[in-house]
This record gives sequence, C-alpha cells and structure tokens, in this order.
Amino acid sequence: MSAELTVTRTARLANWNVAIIAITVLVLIVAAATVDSFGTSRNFGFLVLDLLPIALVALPMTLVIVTGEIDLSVASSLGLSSAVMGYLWNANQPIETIIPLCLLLGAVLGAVNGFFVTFLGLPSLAVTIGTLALYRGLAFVVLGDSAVADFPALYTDWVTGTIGGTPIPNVLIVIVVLAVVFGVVLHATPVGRAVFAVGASEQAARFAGLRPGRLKFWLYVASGLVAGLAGVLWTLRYSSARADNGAGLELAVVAAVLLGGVSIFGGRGALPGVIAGVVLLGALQNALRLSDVSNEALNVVTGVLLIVSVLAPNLARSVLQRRRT
Amino acid sequence: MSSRKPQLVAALAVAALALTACGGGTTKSDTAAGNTPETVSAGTKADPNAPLKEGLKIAYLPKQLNNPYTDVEVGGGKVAVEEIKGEYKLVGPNDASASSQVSYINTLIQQQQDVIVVAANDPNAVCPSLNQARKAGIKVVTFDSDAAKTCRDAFINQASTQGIGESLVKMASELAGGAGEIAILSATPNATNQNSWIKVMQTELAKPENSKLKLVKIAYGNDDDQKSFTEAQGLLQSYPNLKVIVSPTTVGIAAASRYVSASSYKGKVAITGLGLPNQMRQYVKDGTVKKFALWNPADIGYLAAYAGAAMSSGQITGAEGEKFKAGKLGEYTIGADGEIVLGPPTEFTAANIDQFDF
Amino acid sequence: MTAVDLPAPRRSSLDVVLRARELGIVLALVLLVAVTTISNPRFVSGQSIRDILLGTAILAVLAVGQAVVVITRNIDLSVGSVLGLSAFTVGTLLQNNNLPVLPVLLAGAGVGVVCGAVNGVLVRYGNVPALVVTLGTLYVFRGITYFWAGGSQINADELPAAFLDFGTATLVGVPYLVLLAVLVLVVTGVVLRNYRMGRELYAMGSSPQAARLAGIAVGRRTVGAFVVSGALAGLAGVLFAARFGTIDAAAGTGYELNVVAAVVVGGVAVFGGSGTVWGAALGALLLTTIGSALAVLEINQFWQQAIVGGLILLAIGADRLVAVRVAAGLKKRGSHVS
Amino acid sequence: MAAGTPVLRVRAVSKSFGAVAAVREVSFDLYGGEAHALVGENGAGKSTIVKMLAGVHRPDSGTIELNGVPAELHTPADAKAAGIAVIYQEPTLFPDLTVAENIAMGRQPLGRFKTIDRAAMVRQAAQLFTRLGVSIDPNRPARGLSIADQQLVEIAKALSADARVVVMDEPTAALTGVEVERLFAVARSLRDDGAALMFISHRFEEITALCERVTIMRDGRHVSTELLAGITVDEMVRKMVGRDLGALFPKQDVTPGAVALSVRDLSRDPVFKDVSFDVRAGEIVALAGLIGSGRSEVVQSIFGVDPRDSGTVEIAGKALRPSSPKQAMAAGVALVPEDRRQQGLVMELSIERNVTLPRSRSLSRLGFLTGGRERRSAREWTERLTTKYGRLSDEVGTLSGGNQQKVVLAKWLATKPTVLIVDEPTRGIDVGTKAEVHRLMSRLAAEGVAVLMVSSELPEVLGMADRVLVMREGRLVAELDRSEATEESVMFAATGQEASL
Repeated sequence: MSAELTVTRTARLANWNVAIIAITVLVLIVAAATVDSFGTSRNFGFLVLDLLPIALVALPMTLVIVTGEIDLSVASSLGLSSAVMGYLWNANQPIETIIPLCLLLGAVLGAVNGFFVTFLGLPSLAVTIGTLALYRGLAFVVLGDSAVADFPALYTDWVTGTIGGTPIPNVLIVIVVLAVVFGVVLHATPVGRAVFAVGASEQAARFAGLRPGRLKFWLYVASGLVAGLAGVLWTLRYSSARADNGAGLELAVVAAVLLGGVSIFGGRGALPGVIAGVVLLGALQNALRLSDVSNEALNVVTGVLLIVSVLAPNLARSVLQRRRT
Repeated sequence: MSSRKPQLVAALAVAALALTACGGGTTKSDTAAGNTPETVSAGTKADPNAPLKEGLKIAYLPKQLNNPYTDVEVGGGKVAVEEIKGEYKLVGPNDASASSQVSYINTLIQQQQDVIVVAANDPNAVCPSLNQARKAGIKVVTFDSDAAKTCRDAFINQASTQGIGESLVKMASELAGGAGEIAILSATPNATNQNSWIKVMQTELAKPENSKLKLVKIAYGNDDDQKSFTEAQGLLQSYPNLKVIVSPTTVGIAAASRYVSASSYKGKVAITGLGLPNQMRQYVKDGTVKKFALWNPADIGYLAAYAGAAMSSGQITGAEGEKFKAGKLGEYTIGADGEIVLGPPTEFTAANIDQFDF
Repeated sequence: MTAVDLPAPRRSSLDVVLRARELGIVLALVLLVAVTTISNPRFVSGQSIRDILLGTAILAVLAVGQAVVVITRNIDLSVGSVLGLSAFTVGTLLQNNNLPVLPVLLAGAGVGVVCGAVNGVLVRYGNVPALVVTLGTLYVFRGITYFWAGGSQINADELPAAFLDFGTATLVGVPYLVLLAVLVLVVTGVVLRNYRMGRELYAMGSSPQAARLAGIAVGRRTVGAFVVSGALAGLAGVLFAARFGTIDAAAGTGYELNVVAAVVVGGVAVFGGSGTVWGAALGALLLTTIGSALAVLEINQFWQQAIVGGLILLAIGADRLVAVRVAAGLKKRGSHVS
Repeated sequence: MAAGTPVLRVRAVSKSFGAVAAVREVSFDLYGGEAHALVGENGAGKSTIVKMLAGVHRPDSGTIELNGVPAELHTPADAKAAGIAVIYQEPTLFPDLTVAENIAMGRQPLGRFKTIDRAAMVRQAAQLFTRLGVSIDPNRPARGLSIADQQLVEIAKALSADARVVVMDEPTAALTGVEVERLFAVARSLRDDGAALMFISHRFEEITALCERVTIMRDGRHVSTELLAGITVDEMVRKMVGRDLGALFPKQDVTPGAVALSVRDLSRDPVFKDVSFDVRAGEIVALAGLIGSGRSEVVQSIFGVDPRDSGTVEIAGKALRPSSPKQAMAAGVALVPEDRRQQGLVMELSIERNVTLPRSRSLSRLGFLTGGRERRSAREWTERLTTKYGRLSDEVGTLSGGNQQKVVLAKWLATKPTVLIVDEPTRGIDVGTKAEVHRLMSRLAAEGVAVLMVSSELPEVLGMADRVLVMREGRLVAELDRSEATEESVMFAATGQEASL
C-alpha cells in the first residue's frame, strides 16, 4: 500500500499547492477583467481590510493543523480580546496599555487551550469547542451586549489608512510581516521541521528527541496571541468593541487553511498555499458581492470549495490507481 | 518552542504595566475631547426648486435581510424609487452584524450608488465607511436605527421618540387597568430606538398618574425569535403577578404573543407594543393581544427614497428647516440634527386590523 | 491444570463507572433544579417544566443523531443547517396547505436523509474527513436554504392549525414533541445497545482497523450513521417548525455547537467507541435547564455560554481522569491461568 | 491426516506493494484435520499470505480455492463468511467493548425481536474461556488487557466462529508455557474436529509439537512443503535462511573499554522491575527474551521516550534525567527503535528530513535552515550507509525495508553516538542488508561505541553479542557470556523452563 501511495501523495501536495495558487491568480485576473471596480486601488484596500482577520488567524492555525490538532476557539479569543479592549477603554485605561494587555490575554487564552490539549492530553477538537463557547461567553460577561466606540482616531485611522500616498493599506504590513515570520518558522527553522514531524507521526517525533507537547503548547499560545492581535485590529478597524466581534470566523479560517492544501490529519501543508486560500476566499467574496451575487451563493461556494479541495486530489488518485491496475 | 518565550511574554506584561504606572498614553477621557468628529461638507447650498433627478441609484441596506418588518420597509422604498424612475437595489447581511454591513457599504461605494439608505447595526462601527461614502458624493440616509449624527445626511424617524414612548405607556396602562406589574421585552440592549423609547417610558411612568404601574424588568430578546420566546417565558416565570408585557419590537411582540397564546398565561397576561398587523393578526383574533401600535413601515422606506433623492438632486442639504415633497406622503420638513419624522403611530385592535396588510 | 470454576459474571467496575457518568449529569441537574426552585418555586411549575422539556426535545433529537455519528468516530457539524433546510421545506409544504402531521414528519426526515446521505457518501467514498465534509455542507445546506427562502419568512398564521396544535398539544400533560423525542431516544438507544447493527457502530468507533478485519461493513455503517443523524436533524426541523411557528432561512443557525456540547457533556467520547444516547439526551436536558434557570435566577444571561463552555471542559477533563484511573484498575485485573 | 480434497488451496498467488514483491507465485494446500506450519524469516511473506487469506489484501494473481471452489476473498467479511478465522500477531480488539462482545461481534446470539441476548453472549464467552482454561471476566472491557490475554480473547473469537480454516499468526509469542500448552490442546481438538489449522511461529519446538506438515518460505517465494517427520530443524533453518548461518555475524573481538552505559535498578510498573546492567565501550550487549518481556520498554526508558518509576541511568558516569530524550541525545545516546514505521521514521517526510530531524537545531545557522546544509548532510550519511534511493526529497515510505532501516541508522549515526541502542535492528529486511547492518554494528563497536542490541532472532543474538542479557516477565534473569550463550541457555532463561530444541 505504502510505496505507490506515498509517491502520489507527494505529487498531490505539490500539485495542490500550485493548483490553489494558480486558481487564486486566475480568479483575481478574471474578477479584475469582468467585475467593475474590482481592480481599483480603493477596492484593493477594502479587500485587504476584509480579509485581515482571516489572514492573521490562519497563519498560526496552519501550524496548529499541521501538527494534527485544531483550534476552533480563535474567533472567540478575538471576541474576548475585543470585549476586554472595550471594557478597559471604558475604564479609562490608556490605549497603549490596553493593546499589550489584549495581546497578553490572547496568549493566555491560547495557553489554556494548550494546557488542556498537551498536559491533560484531551482531544483538541473537544477542548476548543469548549473554549469557543467559554471565551465567547466571557466576552459577553465582560461587555454585555453593549458596544464601545470612540477609540482614538490616531489608531483607528492607522488601521483603516494607507501607506503614505500609495493605495497600500497599513494593515497589509502587519499581514506581510506575520506571514513572513510564520512562513519562515514553518519552512526554514528547526521548529518548522518539528511541526511537520509531529504532525506526520507524533511517536516518531518523540523518538527523534522532539517534544511534541511543548511544541503544541506554544503553537496554541501563538494562535491565541495572534487572535488577540486580530481582536485589537478588528476593534480599531470598526472603532467598535463588541462581544460578538468575529463570531463564526473560525469556520472561515479553517476553510481557508484546508483550501490552502493543509491536511486536516496533520503533517502536510505549506504557507503559500494557505495565503492563496485566504486570498481566494476573500477575493471571491468581494467579487461576488460587487456583482450583486447574494451572500448565500458565497456560502455555497465556500462549502463546495472546502470539500472539493480534499475530495479532488482523492478522486484523482483513485482514478490514477484504477488506470494503473 | 524555545525557553525564551515565557520571558518575552513577561517582558510584554511588565512593559504594559510600566506604561500604566507612568500614567502616559491615550485614554478615553483624553479622546472624548480631542476626537473631533469628521465633518463632511454638505456641498453647495440647497436649491428647493431643483428638479428631482432621474435614474438615481438608490441602495437599501437594512440591519439584516430575512426580517419581515424590514421587507415591508424596503418594499415601500422600492415603490418610491420606481416612482422617481431611479434604480432600486437591496443588499444586506444575513446576520445583524456591523462588520458585514461595513463590507456592504464598501461595495456600494465601489458601485458608485447615489444614495445609501441604511439601518445601522452599530451607530459607530459603520461610521468610517459611511463617511467614506459621503466623501465619494453618496448621500446617506439612515432609517430604523440611526448612525452617529456625524456620518449621515438625514435620519428618517418613524415617529417622534416622545410620541412612541407615551403611546406605549398609555396602552400598557389601559391593559393593566391602571395598576400592576409590567415588563418590557426589548430588542438588543444597545438598540438605539428601543432604548430612547424606554427612556421616555420610564419618564412617563414616573409621573403621578402612572404611579401604580411598576416596571419590574427590561428583558432583551435580541430581535431573535427564539431568544425573545425564551425571554418571555423567563419573565412570566420570574414575575407571577405580571400584567402586561410591552415589547417595542416586532420580533419581540410576535414571539411573546406566540408563547402566551399557547400557554396557561393566556388571558391573564396582556401583550402590547409595536408589531406588524400580519404577524399579529392571529393573536389579536384569538384574544391574546388587545391592542398594539405601529407606524406604516412601508412609508419609512418610501420617505427615505424621496429624502435621498431630494438631497442627491440638490433640493435639500439636510439642514434644519428645509422642506421637500415626498410623493403621496406630502411635504416634510427637516428637523434638528437632520431628523425627518414620519408621523404618529397607528393603534391596531381587533376592530381595525383587517384593514391593514403589511 | 484444571478447568476453572468461572465466577458468575459480575457487574464490572466499568459498568458502574459508566452508570456513574450519567448519574453525574443527573446529580448536576437535580442540584441545579433544587437551587433554582429554592430561589423561585415557580421553576418547577407545570408550565415551566413543560417549557424546558419542549426546549430539550429539539436539542435532544439532534443530540441523539449526533451521538450516533460521534460513536463511530466521526462528527456531523451540518445538523444546524439540515434543521434549517428541513424546517423551511416543511413550512413551505404546509404554507396554506393543510397536510396531516405524519407525512410532514416524514418529509422533514426525508430532507434530512438526503443531506445525511450526501455527508456519508463524501466521508466514506470520497475519503474526506467528516470534519471537513460537514463543515462544508454546513455552508452548503444553509446556502441552499437562503437561496430558496430568498428572505421570506413563514409565519404562524400561514401554517395550518392542526400542525401548530401538534407543537403545543399534550397527551396527559406531556407535549407531543417531547413524546416524539422520547420515542426517538428509546428506539435509538435500544438499537445501539441491543442490536448487532448498533454494536457494530461502537466497534467501528472503538477501533476502525479492527472493525474492518472483523468483517463489519464499515462503509455502509458509516453512511448509515450519517443518514440517521441527518434524518433526526430533519425531524428536529419539523419539531422546530411546530414549536416556533415562525420559520426563516436562519432557523437553527449555530445549533451544531450546542449539539456537540450536549453530546460531549453527556459523556460520548469524541474519539468514538463509547457513550450512550441516554447520556447525550441528558446533556441536552442539562444545557436547556441551565438556560432556563439562568433566566429565573436572574443571573446575567450572558453567563450561559461561558457556563456551557466550562461544562464541556469539565466533562472531557473528568472523563479523562476517570478513564486513566479505570485503566490503571483494569491493568491490575489481568487474567490468571488456574 | 486426511486425504482427499484440500479444504484450502492456495495456487500461485502473487502480491506486490509498489515495487516490492511481497509474495511471488506461492502455492500450498491445507487439509481438514491438519495442522500446517508456515515458517520463514521475517519479511519472507508469511504475513502477506495471512492477509490474503483474511481478505485484507487481494492477490495480484493466482487463486485461493476453498473445498475446490475458487473463493473471492475481497473483504474480511468474505473470509469470515467462507469460514476462515485469523488470529493476528497483533491483537485486533475493540478496547471500548466488553470481552464477551469482542468475541461475539457479528455473531451475537439473538433473542426476541432479533435483539442481542446478552446473557447468552456472556455465557458463551465464559464457556470458551473455560475450554481455554483461563479466567477472564467476560464483562470487562478489552481495554487494559495484557497482550497475552488479548491473544486469548482472539483465540476464543476464532473458536466461537467454528471456522473450517484457522490461521494463527504467531499466537504464542507472548504466552507463557502453560498458556501455550492449553492453546495447543484447544488447537488439537479443533483439528480433530476436522478444521484445517495454519500455524505460524518462530519456535520450532512448538511447530514440531503441534504440526504435521510445514511450508517454508523465503523472500516471498515458496521453498518447499514437507512432512515434519521427514525434516530436521537444521534443515528447516537452512531452507528458511538459504545460506550458512555462521558467515552472517562478523563480530570482531574488541577489548571492552570503560563503562559507557550504566543502568541501576530501573523500574517501571508494571512493565519491568529492578533492571541493572552495564555496557562498556566497544562492547555489543544483547538484550534477549520473549516478545512482551519488557526489553523494548527498558531501552525506551533509558533513552527517555518512556518514563521510569525509579532507578538511574548514567552515561559515562553522568546521570540522565528521566523522560528526556533530548538530554540522552546530548549525552551521546542514540536509539534505533523497534518499530521502524511508527517510531523510527516519519514515513510521510522525505529521506532528507528524516536523516536530519534530530539534528535540525545543530544544522541551523542563526536558527534558520535554508536546506543546503541539511541536504549535504543527508547525502553524506545516506552514502556512507550505501542507501539506495531515487531522490533525497522522496518520501521515506517509498524505500524498501532495508533502505528504510539504513535511513534510521544514518539518522542516528550522524549524531555521533557513544552509546548506540538498536531494537530489532534487522527485523523485516533482506538478507544482504542484514549482513551490512551486522558489519556496521561490529565496526562501530570496534571504533569504541557501546552497543546495546535488543533482538528476538537467536542466531543474531548469539552471533553478534559479547554478552547476552535475558529478560523474562520484566526482570533481568540471566547474564551470559559469549562462551556460555547457546540457543538452549538463552531460551531456558527466557522461558523459565527446559527448552526442547
């Protein structure tokens, strides 16, 4: 079973990564050519802002999923970070204190996930469904149903603004910097090598002297930290701290990561593919909306893409095998 | 997975605390004064005699789609837009979230609409985008739920806040027989409309003639059918002596009526508030609901279209005192802060409900 | 070496633990009800109990279906969307159209069967993990409902009175919906416990590889489990329509998390092989009761979600600790050749 | 032995996995009332034959006939329906279900309305256990059963099926002498009832005690089928191995140096207890014993991947913390684990990544890995071990067993260990590679590396080791010098009884 299967698997991964990037580029070109005002610089800004939270959260999520785990609590961590930001702002704390505290909070929330998953050895799916409810609930406890606004214009303007006179949004810097950091960590450091090894075979990784538990713990911390950051940016972008900010985002993030060719079983995936997945989802959404296609269609497209991203390579493989025998 | 990370996190925390200790940085009280609202110039002076432009692109962005009340409102808007030979468009999220509305506003800017008629899910969150729209020359008219005053050109108020609040208390008092416990089942705790009505109600209830009415609880059903349903359930359990539930939201009143009509409380607890005749007809006929009120929502959308068109055509700028004609509804005058009041609400009872279909 | 006298088959310690697992939920329930009742005696009034049971009925039907899938080491996140699609289908069928209740129930379940079959076939024959498939169909089924509904809503006054009566009528004080949920629970519970088919589902979840080697028709059973989950979600859609009377395309949005929570709190292991539908139903009852109790206790309703989250963590954490202790106990009870 | 039509007839079956031909044109017959042994070295293709009979694998060519009719064994269910019961090397139980349910799965006794009659099911299980002479509570879950008990449940399962063909793939590996005797009694009664028995074992005394005929396989091919009465153990071994034994094990004599690895009172409940021994530089020490005697657990505990309850491990006089493979690696310990596919290699990763995985930190520059150094290092070490592969970026799973083992060795030798622990270093690899591995170990010892070898292959133990440590049921029961170590003495220590070789 092994030999042939694994050969095609390598090919499959490479293919899918190339395929998803190609599809994304194609969609961008087609959209720019056919959808009015899709290609404008202003729309580019909107597009980047719209996919900002998904893009950020998808980065650590990629690493978490490559180790064979999952973090469904990210959107709730984002919401809690936003709620706490609003709460502290109402309590008249300086924003310069609030932001680092929200990042710290995110890291702590991630650490709680990490604790349950690695130290207690509980399945991450169940744990993070639990913290998904818990963190969102706490966000409501902190801020109730109210919204906090009036964040300083200096900050909100930066988040929605562009670099100098260029049409490049400021937040793109954040995305690019973090994407590079996570990309390098995953693909060009010993930590990244460990991530793949742990995801492909935790036991073999342990026998190679790696510490899967610690690694996963810190990945959850990173996931929480980035979710906290995304919460801060979300709040500043809408100038509105609310407990329900980002609700449901986790599904879009997981969809983007899987669409990017990361195996839900762990051990496989590449960051460029994930970025392509994020951009593809965001661009499709944007273009469809500009063409007055309803949200509903988008839901269907997202769902179908998600399934096809895993199904298509599987089918291709079985067709290939059938032909060979 | 290096051992340096804990130190890093600790350092971050220390840095944060140090900042607090120094007392430096920007706080809410600093910005409250400093955050001058962005003003977008209203453009040239109004010319009351300018003709209404044809082919205006008028887009409606309600709080969310799939809400029957909203459907009636925008339905009225569609009629008006057709009357003035404009292009009608309806977009909106499936969830009542501000962030999705922002994406839609951005899309509408891209599509170079002439007028955006919006019901804000969060008065502040939509502000930056609305101002971007206004900078791009789009007129912004809010309805249903206002956005911050600094980021829209006009607000269509379904009725004066005072009028609705008073009429809600009047109905409650009649149904309670002038004395007893009443409770409010509202939309979300930060819903602009509901909160201002509740404020008026509270002032009214404080008056001596209403001293025997006791407001025991304000519950929030989040304009979610099921949530409202369970909240009504909770109210009746917690307050056995409750006489009236006042629900100033169409979702809430329908849910509460549905619960009561099928429960043992029917006939003992009265429901009133703001509701849609079509949704309430059944409960009025089976006696659960004696009376409730509402303005004609279709007229709101209708008025909004005319206000937006008048503004886009340069007839008005949104300044207080300006007048414009709104088709079959006649002439309207813009009030303070760009508010345009539709008119007094209608009361519905078993006697008249069959005359209305919305 | 002599033939041994076998000890009479005795209740194993694990059995006791499993019972204790469900006992734990019952205890939590009793405690919760007691505390709430002390603060407000009307909490145990007939109407209040009826309301809680009605609320539980829908969640429990979903939880039973979910438990069947989870026991086979899969998950079905699409149940909320299936419920929505089924509720809207039923609403449309009944819109100004007086059909008897039974065909309506079947129609709702039928919608669910189709959805469940799609999930099952993709999982089994497409080799796509259940999490991915049902996450995808969560979007797809919901999208289809929105397409179809196009923003319309079906109101109670458009539904035949007979159907709405079904939502509120009772038999000796017990609402029909609750009876239906109990029926579903009992049938599924008995099949899972006392029929070969049911035991094979446990076997598949306990060790997929061993199940294949044991000649279990893993493919058929997997599809079957998803079909059951879909059918029950479809049925829940009918119950939803009957209870709430107002149906729009958003019906049941976000239900999947409550359902998974109920199942996990009810002691069904997320990695399959153990747990019962009774536990899942109890989990649903506990979650619903917490919701009602918070309103009565006038605790900020915002705590509800946080409490649910905490409960999930508590449940899986406690299960883990118990499992470790039981495993240690079992190891010491090896066999002995006499 | 009954004559007439064979119950099972295997005709010229072949099966390949990718480029590897596991079974080539193998034919043999099984008669009712016969106990038939299948022997061969590890990797000879025995397990593949078993899996084809079980319906897990389908033959690429050739046929399997049951009672003279070609059988299509596409799925395990087909095999089960055809009356073939298989007892696997590794038990395949459902941990969450009770023992009784495990036995009855798919054949549960039914009561009214086709419901499962639990009482009858438990009774059946109890009767089977009585027949086997063991006491396992039918109501307990399978989780937590010892390997031996699991094996017994598997046997009960096969018994309950009333199978016409019972295939036993090393069922006795983890059983004690008494349990083996009992099993054989049951097997004989099955055989006398007319069932055909296929028995796979590495213990020749068991084969001769139970079976009438033997089929010998080598490298996926059928070598011969003979009456056991007409063949000696020596001849059998020669046919299995296909060469002279002596030349295989080129251990050079080395004068041992200082103590490199010192283990004192190492315990881990319930796997092993009070294990103490030393390994000196330049020495090869073998850890022998039956499967399940705790050998692998001991070395895993030394390396730190498994925890330990008490005891000390010192490398060149320096104590190792428990549960820290990282520290063990830093101290110069390397472990080539027992299970290559699960423990030794990350099968989905490339050859290059596998070879450099333990060293990725030391190969990085300023914390970054750009690929070049890893590639160069991987090439250097795979070449040193003459590994055959297409490209370094190929998944390691695409290699043959022998080359996979070379990758594992390359991976660990590259860490320049002073203490090399190898667990079953030649399991499932071809003869040529086996010799290479042995030469390599010998050379390493000559260079002053202390080698601790766990092996179940007695000839390998006797040929390679300077000293043999024997474990039985978690305890170190004997230490034999090269001169004292014979198959008899090792087996005696390992089983605690007189072996009849």
